[in-house]
Amino acid sequence: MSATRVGVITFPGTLDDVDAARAVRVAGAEAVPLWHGDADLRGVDAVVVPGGFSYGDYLRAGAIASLAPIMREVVDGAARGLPVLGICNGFQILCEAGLLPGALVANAGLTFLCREVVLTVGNAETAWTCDYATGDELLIPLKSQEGRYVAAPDTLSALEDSGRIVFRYRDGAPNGASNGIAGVTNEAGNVVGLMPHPEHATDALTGPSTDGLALFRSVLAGVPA
Amino acid sequence: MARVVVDVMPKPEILDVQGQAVNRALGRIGVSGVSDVRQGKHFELEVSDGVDDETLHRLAGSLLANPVIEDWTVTRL
Amino acid sequence: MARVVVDVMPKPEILDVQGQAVNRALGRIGVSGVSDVRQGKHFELEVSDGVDDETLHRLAGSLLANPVIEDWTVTRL
Amino acid sequence: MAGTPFPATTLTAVTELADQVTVDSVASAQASPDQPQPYAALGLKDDEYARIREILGRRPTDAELAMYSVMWSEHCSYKSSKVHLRYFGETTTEEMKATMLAGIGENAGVVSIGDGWAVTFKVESHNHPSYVEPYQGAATGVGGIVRDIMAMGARPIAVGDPLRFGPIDAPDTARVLPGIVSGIGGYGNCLGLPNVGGEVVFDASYAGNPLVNALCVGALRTEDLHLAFASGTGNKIILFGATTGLDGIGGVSVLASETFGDDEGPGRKKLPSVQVGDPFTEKVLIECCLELFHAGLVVGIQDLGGAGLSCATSELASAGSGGMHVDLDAVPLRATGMTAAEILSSESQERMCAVVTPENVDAFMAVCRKWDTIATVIGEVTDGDRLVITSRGETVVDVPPRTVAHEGPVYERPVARDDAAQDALAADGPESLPRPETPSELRAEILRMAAAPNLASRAWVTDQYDRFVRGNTVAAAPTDAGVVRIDESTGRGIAVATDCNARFVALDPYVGAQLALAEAYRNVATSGAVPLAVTDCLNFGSPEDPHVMWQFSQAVRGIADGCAVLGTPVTGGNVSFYNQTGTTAILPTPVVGVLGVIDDVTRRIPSGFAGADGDAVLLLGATREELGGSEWAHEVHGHLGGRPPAVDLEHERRLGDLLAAAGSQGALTGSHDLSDGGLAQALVEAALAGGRGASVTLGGVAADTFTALFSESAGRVLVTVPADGAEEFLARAAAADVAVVRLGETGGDALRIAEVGDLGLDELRAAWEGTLPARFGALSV
Ligand SMILES: Nc1ncnc2c1ncn2[C@@H]1O[C@H](COP(=O)(O)OP(=O)(O)O)[C@@H](O)[C@H]1O
Ligand SMILES: [Mg+2]
Repeated sequence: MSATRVGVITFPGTLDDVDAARAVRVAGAEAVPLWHGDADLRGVDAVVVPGGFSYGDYLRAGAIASLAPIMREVVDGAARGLPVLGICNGFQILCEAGLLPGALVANAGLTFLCREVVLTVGNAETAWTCDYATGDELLIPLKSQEGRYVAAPDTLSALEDSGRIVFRYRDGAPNGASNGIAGVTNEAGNVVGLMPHPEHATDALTGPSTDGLALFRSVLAGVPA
Repeated sequence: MARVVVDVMPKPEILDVQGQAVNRALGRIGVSGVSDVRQGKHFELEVSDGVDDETLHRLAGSLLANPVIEDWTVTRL
Repeated sequence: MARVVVDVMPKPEILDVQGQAVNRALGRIGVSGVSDVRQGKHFELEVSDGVDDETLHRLAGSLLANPVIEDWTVTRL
Repeated sequence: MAGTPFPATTLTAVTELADQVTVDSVASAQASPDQPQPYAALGLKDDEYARIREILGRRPTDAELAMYSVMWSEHCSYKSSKVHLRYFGETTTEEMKATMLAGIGENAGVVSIGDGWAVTFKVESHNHPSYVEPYQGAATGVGGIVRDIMAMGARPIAVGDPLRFGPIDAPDTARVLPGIVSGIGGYGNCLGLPNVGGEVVFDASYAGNPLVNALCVGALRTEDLHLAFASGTGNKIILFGATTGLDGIGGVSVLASETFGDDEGPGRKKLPSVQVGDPFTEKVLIECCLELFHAGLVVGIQDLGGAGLSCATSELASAGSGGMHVDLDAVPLRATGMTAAEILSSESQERMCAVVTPENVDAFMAVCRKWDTIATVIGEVTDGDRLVITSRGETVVDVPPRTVAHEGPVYERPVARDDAAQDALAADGPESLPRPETPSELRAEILRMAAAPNLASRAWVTDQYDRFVRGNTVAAAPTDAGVVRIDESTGRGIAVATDCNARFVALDPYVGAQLALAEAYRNVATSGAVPLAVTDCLNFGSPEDPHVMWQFSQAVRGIADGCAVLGTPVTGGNVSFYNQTGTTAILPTPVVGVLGVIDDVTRRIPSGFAGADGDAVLLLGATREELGGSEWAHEVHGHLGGRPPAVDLEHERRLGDLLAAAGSQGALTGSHDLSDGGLAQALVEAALAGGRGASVTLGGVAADTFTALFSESAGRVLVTVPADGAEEFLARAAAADVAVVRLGETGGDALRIAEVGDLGLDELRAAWEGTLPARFGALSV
């Protein structure tokens, strides 16, 4: 039986691709590098859009990356049910690409903020959270400049009503995110985006905990090996 | 060749934290009489004459602004 | 009450990294005929009538723009 | 279309640019030997200008004048410091050189750390630009040091930032500090480099002259080491990265306005000398360079930093065996009408220059295309020994490159101790300062010190820096040293720390510089690593002041002599002079960085009371009554005088050996070194870091409780060991000839000091964490 293949996209300016790939491997899958300029998903079973500053985050975080050739494939794949995880800049890219509702704007404190935060799992049914239970708490790093989740009021209530808020900051959103939202999912539950970094919480030596690992394990369950 | 300006502003319902920071700083530099500051982006484009308004609007709405959170205006000079 | 607009742009000799990034992205959305994009900031202010031009200039030069690397224009609407 | 009519032009402040270009060629220089030249405005002295004429046998062209003036500047030529810096080389023994693959004179020093790995590191100043434009100045400071590290063939793996500011409540500090911090974060975060440590120090002497020193560490396989030289006739010179613009050419714009002969005219006299950074381009450049190195496509490489192409071309040519021809018409520009002098002097950021064999040019270009990096062949290595530069078909530079890059002026500046001032400072000791005596006074003093600007939590700063990126950061602020894993398969890694208590240096520059070295060394040892090499950033006032030169020469000697005792070579560094407000110099600030190696980062010693409740708390090293230059004297009494603490580097070495050996065996559960604020502050920080209190008695530490708490004797470290290992460790310390006192044990939610009373962790945390946010605003909502 061959391992599940999880693609990790690199854009110019992507930073956390090495960590995302490491997390994928630690979870027991094969990490497949994907290049922004290739319109080719190389047959992967799932995709991680990692963090960083794609294209310097110039114009708007994630805006330019969302137009890359690989993203057209990701959008098509997501429509077919391909599990897609966006972390930090990846979350911003998925919002800009229209795969997830809302947008991420400048932190309320207006500075870059690097902190360990506690998240609560609000939906353990998505492709990326089925290894958690609702109400689980994760200690993981948040590090972003434009991490404040915002959406139109009716979008927010729709998200609340349909249980699509996957992660919330337990102790209040340090960046001022609406409704304390740290991560959301699409209607089908295969696309998830979150601002904090589960890939930096997979080894207690270099991160605050190993609480992030279950995201990468979750996706193994949903994918036929 | 024509010069086109696109101004992009946060939608009223999105909290404009940058504008608010400027508002708070007004007192510090001793300026009074300014009751509100909102901050957005200003783009100056050089476009060839064949580019029509529709193209400019598409450019503004799909690249320069994010319609989920921003409004924009396009002005030919 | 008057409305004032302040537009802030990187000085011509200062690298406009944002504008350049936008320039390069234009092809991605299939827009041609745009030869240059420069990006700056756009501020909309509500000011009471007593605020004179000099105050606006001081406000722009000390808070809204960084005179070392940016130029600005102040426009009363 | 909706929208407001664009400027009905009211008030404008737009810079106009000139578009005339004149070419001052070698031929025209020969034809007009007597044309007056603005060499003085470019910072050249009469005799320096005369020497240039003598070297060339004619007057220099504008472009040559621009090159010589910038390359012979203090910043590039080290003309005032050279004679002193030689001492570093003279005192480096063969034994110290054993692990050194590249040393002083290269872009950055390189040391071998075993298993085929090497590490390169360097600290550099960007003080003046950061005062003018804090964000961009600091950002480009990070960018510059990172390119130095890349130029050695290494992958940059971490950054750090020793910073100095005026008083925390000075109005300008509120302008400068937030801008500098966000500039460092903005650039480093975007590059994906974890920030693993630094310093934030407030002192009135930096009010008009903050210090922004930036440190970068890089890792490489020893076979990937690249040095900057251009050899091999016919090899191509490729400029790659960002385009070249008018940024940072402030000084040279004198030439344009002189040539146009019109001060009020459209010349470029008023151009700001600031550079604007584009970290995204630099991030891409890093990946591009690494791919080029690994593909073996690079013969020589040089970053473009201060002095831009002037520096890169002359240094590459000077270090190589042949000559070089460069055609400026090939340089991709982002401004119109740039003169040859301007192109050569531009300090546009994010550029590198490579020497590539002709058959590899296509492959080189393909890698650059992959990374969307602009790359252009601008010249080639030639026979002979001249650097020839052409522009618009004319030869504008024709010089022996060594005379530009390596044979600049050397000054023997007068060196004189200002005896009156220095003796008065020494005579004004801290002995008569009123001291807290009662338990409640002592308790209040501990809290006050915990909240002092120089001792309070730096989280307001470090929370703006990414420390997780790349997943190899094992320890970052707040820890004594940053610890970074280099090899995932073996766990091999490095530790790095920078330090300098400039008050000690002011009291005695020789001893003070050694104390800085000792502290950085100890911080590295406290993390469990073995200190290996040293870099420094020597920030001083004007070299034209004999007393400053005395401070400088003493500091250099102190560091060099200290390194000889510790066995750690100085592998590189940076000198920054003219740090002064008016005629008042900053405190002499030789920041010392120490790098150590740790075979297995899982064996690092965690910071603070990180073990379990009930661990024994031990103080290593002796405590004497040493309060001269202490943080207590400064914070409570605004006092600076007396003698700095004694320094004993043999003891530091024994202490370091003890920590490394015990650490590698897992005998220690936590550690923290003692420095500013003494034992009191170390206890507070250790407790807060571990989220665990302790019960201690200070009886065995010093003659009185106050001295035990606030003295800043060097050579001390707080460690914790499991209770059942305490006796063994005490014996081990004794055998290592390191004094040790058992203070008590960890546990509880308060720091219980028998002679003082209880300090709850909550109360301590509020004091320690409150100071910076109260002044600079909360980072989060
Ligand atoms: N400007 C800065 N950037 C990054 N880290 C910093 C900065 N200033 C202080 N730190 C970190 O905060 C911690 C405490 O600093 P400091 O008290 O100077 O340490 P020490 O006395 O052990 O050298 C250290 O981890 C240090 O590296
Ligand atoms: Mg320390």
